[in-house]
Amino acid sequence: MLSHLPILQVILPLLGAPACLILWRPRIAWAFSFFISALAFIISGLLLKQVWQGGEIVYALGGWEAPWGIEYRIDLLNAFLLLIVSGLSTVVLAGARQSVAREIPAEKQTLFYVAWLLCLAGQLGILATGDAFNVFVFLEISSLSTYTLISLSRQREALWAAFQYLIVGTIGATFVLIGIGLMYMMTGTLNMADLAQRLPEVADTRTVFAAYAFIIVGVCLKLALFPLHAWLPNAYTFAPSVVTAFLAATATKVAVYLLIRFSFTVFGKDFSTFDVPLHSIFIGLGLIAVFSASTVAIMQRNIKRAIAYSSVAQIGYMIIGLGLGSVLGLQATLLHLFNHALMKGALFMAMVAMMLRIGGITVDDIAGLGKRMPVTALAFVTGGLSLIGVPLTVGFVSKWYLVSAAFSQGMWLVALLVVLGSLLAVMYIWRLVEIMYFRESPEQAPRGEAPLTVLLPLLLLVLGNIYFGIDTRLPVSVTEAAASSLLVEAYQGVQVGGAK
Amino acid sequence: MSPLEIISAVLLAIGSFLVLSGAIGLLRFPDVYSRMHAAGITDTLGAVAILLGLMFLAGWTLVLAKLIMILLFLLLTGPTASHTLGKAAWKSGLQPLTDGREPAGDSGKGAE
Amino acid sequence: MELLLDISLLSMLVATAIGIAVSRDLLAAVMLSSIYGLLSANFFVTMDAVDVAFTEASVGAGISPLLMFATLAIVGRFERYPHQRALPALLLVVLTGAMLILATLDIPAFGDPNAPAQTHVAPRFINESGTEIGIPNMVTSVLASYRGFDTFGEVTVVFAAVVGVLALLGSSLPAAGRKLPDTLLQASNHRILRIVSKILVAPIMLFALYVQFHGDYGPGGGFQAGVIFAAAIIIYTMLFGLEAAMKVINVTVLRVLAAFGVLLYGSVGLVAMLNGKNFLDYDALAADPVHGQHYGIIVIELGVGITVAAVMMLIYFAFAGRLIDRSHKS
Amino acid sequence: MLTVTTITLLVVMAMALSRAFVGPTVFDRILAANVFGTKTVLLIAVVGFLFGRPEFLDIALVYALINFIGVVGMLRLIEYLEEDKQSTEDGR
Amino acid sequence: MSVLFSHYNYWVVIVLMMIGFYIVIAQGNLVKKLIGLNIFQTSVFILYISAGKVSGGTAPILADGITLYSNPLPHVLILTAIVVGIATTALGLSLIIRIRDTYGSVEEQDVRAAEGNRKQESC
Repeated sequence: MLSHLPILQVILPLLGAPACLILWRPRIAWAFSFFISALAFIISGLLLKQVWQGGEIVYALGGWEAPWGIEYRIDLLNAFLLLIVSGLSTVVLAGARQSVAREIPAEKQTLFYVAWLLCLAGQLGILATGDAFNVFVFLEISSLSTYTLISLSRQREALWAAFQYLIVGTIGATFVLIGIGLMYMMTGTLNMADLAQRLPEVADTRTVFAAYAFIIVGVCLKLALFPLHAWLPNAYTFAPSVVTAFLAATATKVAVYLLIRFSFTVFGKDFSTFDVPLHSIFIGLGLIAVFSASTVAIMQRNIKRAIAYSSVAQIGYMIIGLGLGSVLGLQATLLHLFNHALMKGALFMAMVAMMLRIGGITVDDIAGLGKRMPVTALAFVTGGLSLIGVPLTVGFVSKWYLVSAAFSQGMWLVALLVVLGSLLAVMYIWRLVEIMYFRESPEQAPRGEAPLTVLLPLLLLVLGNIYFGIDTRLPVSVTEAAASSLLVEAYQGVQVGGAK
Repeated sequence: MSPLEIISAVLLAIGSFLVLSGAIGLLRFPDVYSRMHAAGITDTLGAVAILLGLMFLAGWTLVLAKLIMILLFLLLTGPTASHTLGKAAWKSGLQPLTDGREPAGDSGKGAE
Repeated sequence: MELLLDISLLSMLVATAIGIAVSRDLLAAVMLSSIYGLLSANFFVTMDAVDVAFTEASVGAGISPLLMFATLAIVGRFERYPHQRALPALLLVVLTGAMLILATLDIPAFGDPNAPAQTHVAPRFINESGTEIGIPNMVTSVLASYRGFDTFGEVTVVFAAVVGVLALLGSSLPAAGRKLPDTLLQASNHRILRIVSKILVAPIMLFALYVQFHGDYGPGGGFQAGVIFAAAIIIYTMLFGLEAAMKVINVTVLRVLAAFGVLLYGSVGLVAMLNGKNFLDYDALAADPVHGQHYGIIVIELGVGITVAAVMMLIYFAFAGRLIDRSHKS
Repeated sequence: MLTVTTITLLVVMAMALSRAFVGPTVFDRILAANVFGTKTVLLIAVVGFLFGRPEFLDIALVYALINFIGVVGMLRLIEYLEEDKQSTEDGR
Repeated sequence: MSVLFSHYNYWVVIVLMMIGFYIVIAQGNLVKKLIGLNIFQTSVFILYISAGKVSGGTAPILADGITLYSNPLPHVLILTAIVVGIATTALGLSLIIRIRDTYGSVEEQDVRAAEGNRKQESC
């Protein structure tokens, strides 16, 4: 059975979803989907171990070898991301039951868990596959279920947010489809590894350039990279709390993964950094994203929206790391994927707890929260500190790598701006801290902590923020190996390119 | 040219002519009811002629059976659709054009 | 002749698209979009893509306009405002289009048999599928076996859609036994239409079964069969009311069937796995690989058909239920 | 003769299309769509013979079916809208 | 001139695509947006199918006496994509119905205006 791990990872939630619909009782559906998600998490842990010890795993679906069939190809990069996505899904799902019971009508709760499993399956499928068209199919599975998850919220704005996301997401997916089609016309294949081999022959055609542009723009729409981010704040603000926690922790990671996969594996580093001036575009957009989104975040009254804008800013950091194009830069991006999942998971999970007790999430609602819900408030602050990048938290680790990557390439200006951007994060986090600890609670404000089932996952995430901020061995070694394995082949390519 | 092919060619020609004349009626006639009249009748007969023409080309195969199925289906649904359409137009208060006056239905109630 | 067909179909497509863009009557726009679907299906036939034409006709000209009509009945028929931000939009569109046209300059000529798309992966499907899978329709071979996992994903997408529609409109789906005030939907004054449709329902279902099981030899397959089967029920619903349709087949059953189809597909893969082969490797299903492939394809196509038919009916029921709710309110 | 028929059908399709554009009433459009649909059925049948692979007539059958369902759907929508309008007018 | 003849097909398809794209971004009615999205996607399908055509070939269904077939792979991909398209349309339409229920309109302008009012109230 061990040889089937790559596919089990994806089909467990994929088959779990219809099974869940047949089970129908919400409580059973919750337990069932938590069980499935936890299984997927365990499998991804085993997979990472397998890949770490034995190298890349290839699994031919239907027994047809690539490029004729579809294959799953697990290397360190996607094994690492599989672990992040399934892990965060499991932790958030663990604390989801009460929040869902409160925020979603009873007759729709089962559908909620079904959509959650589909979304999880879609994301895992995107990560695991080695076939470009299969990416499109699973992208749509995860997107459709994401629209559903967002629209299940009781807030009426969620409908509009979901529709906006649907339009943008479909345009993005169609752009990706156009890109894949153009690549297919030039190479005759859909398999990523095969594409990587055959694309260099035609790399100097306008078609391949356009294919790359369409795929990047399509993925960036999904990623909400500045200036294509307009849908994200609404979607995150109005979605049910646990959905926001899940999406913020995983969806952007998957999109960044696609960006990395297409840029470095399929098109190759040579193409994406030499033929296309990608680094300067990415670094520029990333910096603008950091500054503009952080500034907007400072002014928000709804703290969920503030943290959603902060997500746009954090995506900026990841893109800067990509744009640097060095092993260290890529490693910084990968580390930040992991760390950002932890800190956003913690922040939004804290908001789940707040919503459960207070029922609102604006600045007025959380006044004096430090006294009313001390544990949740402390967790929120820890997540915030991590977001700023205070030492001994995970946020510090990835910022450190990012700054040193910029320095090592002599881009001191970029490094300086990254540090300055963190100061903006200090401003919006400090503002919330001030309100929570130094402002008086409103009269008759509800007090008391959220139930233990919500607090435990939250504390787990917070501890993760601190633990991996101190003991950095696991993420650092995995990301280092993943980044260099992605770029070392490309480096050999550089030598070939330099020789001609 | 075998006799079968000649028959089929004649039938196809008749069908083409009918279909074309129906279309001209559809374009040139003044109001919905007359257009329906032009299109409805020629449509069915033209389709029958063309499909019959194709049947002579098909010979005794599965294709012939399918052609007959299509023919039956069109014969059943074409007039039904026309009938329902006319009825719906009438019910909506659209008046047929009579003795040269402007059709009441043109951009009238039916278009709203 | 092919050139003439090609050019005239393409120019009609462009005309239709422009017609849709300028029309402010949404009913006309939807009608034109159904014509657009028919036209593109025709184009697919001239491009030899018979299976795609089949699907596009039943989706682009069939189900999707029907759903849009139902939506229009609820949200109203006319656009209220002229185009907004027309100029920037035009600029963006022209830019994207120009980029695409530039991109096409380097692709192999249309119809070129030596293009990479025709010479790299595809020849195996064309030359070997007859012996490896043993059925004449290559599209079905590739769809169900070589790229069977994509199709599994496709069924899941359909399933995801119904989960979404139920989550959004499900509350209007009456539980069994609730009395429905759907006189409006019954069309009792269309006697001829009702009789003819009633005659047609059974043959249409029969045809759906034919499409389901003939997919190995000609155009067709599970998805198309599911849509046609659902179409028969939908036409019945349109003329005899939702209540009558639900007496035939109720919502809970449909929901279970929608899930069952996906599970059926997946279980074929799991059985292959238990027999020691990879997921969805149908060779494992029988002693002789070609037989195994054949069994596998039949079962998964059945799974697709069941899910698609159930999903399409559920979606239409949800829309029709919303229509009744609304007329009841007003 | 098949060629001539094909061309005729294309011309007729174009004419029906222009009627669908012009209207003016919605019934004109439905009529045009219906005519367009039946012509598509015929075109597929004829083209199949023209290109020498007539065994794909299943598609033509589907077109005929879809066309009928489409017309019925449109009509039901119109009637629904009319009645809706009337009932709101009565309400006033 | 030869480029014209060998590529006009793709160009027309791109024009179609762009009309659809224009409808999606420029028109405010939500149903119209979805129609535009449909056109956009359908045109991409046409692009794919055009890429699979082999001149002189026929439909990829094995038959005696025929040796040249068009490429079946794009057909398979597009079958999947069509299904994805209708799934998206169905979901989008149900969202529109709900939006109409809550906002009383399906025009982007009205919905945005309603949103703006609410935001001001809450400030």
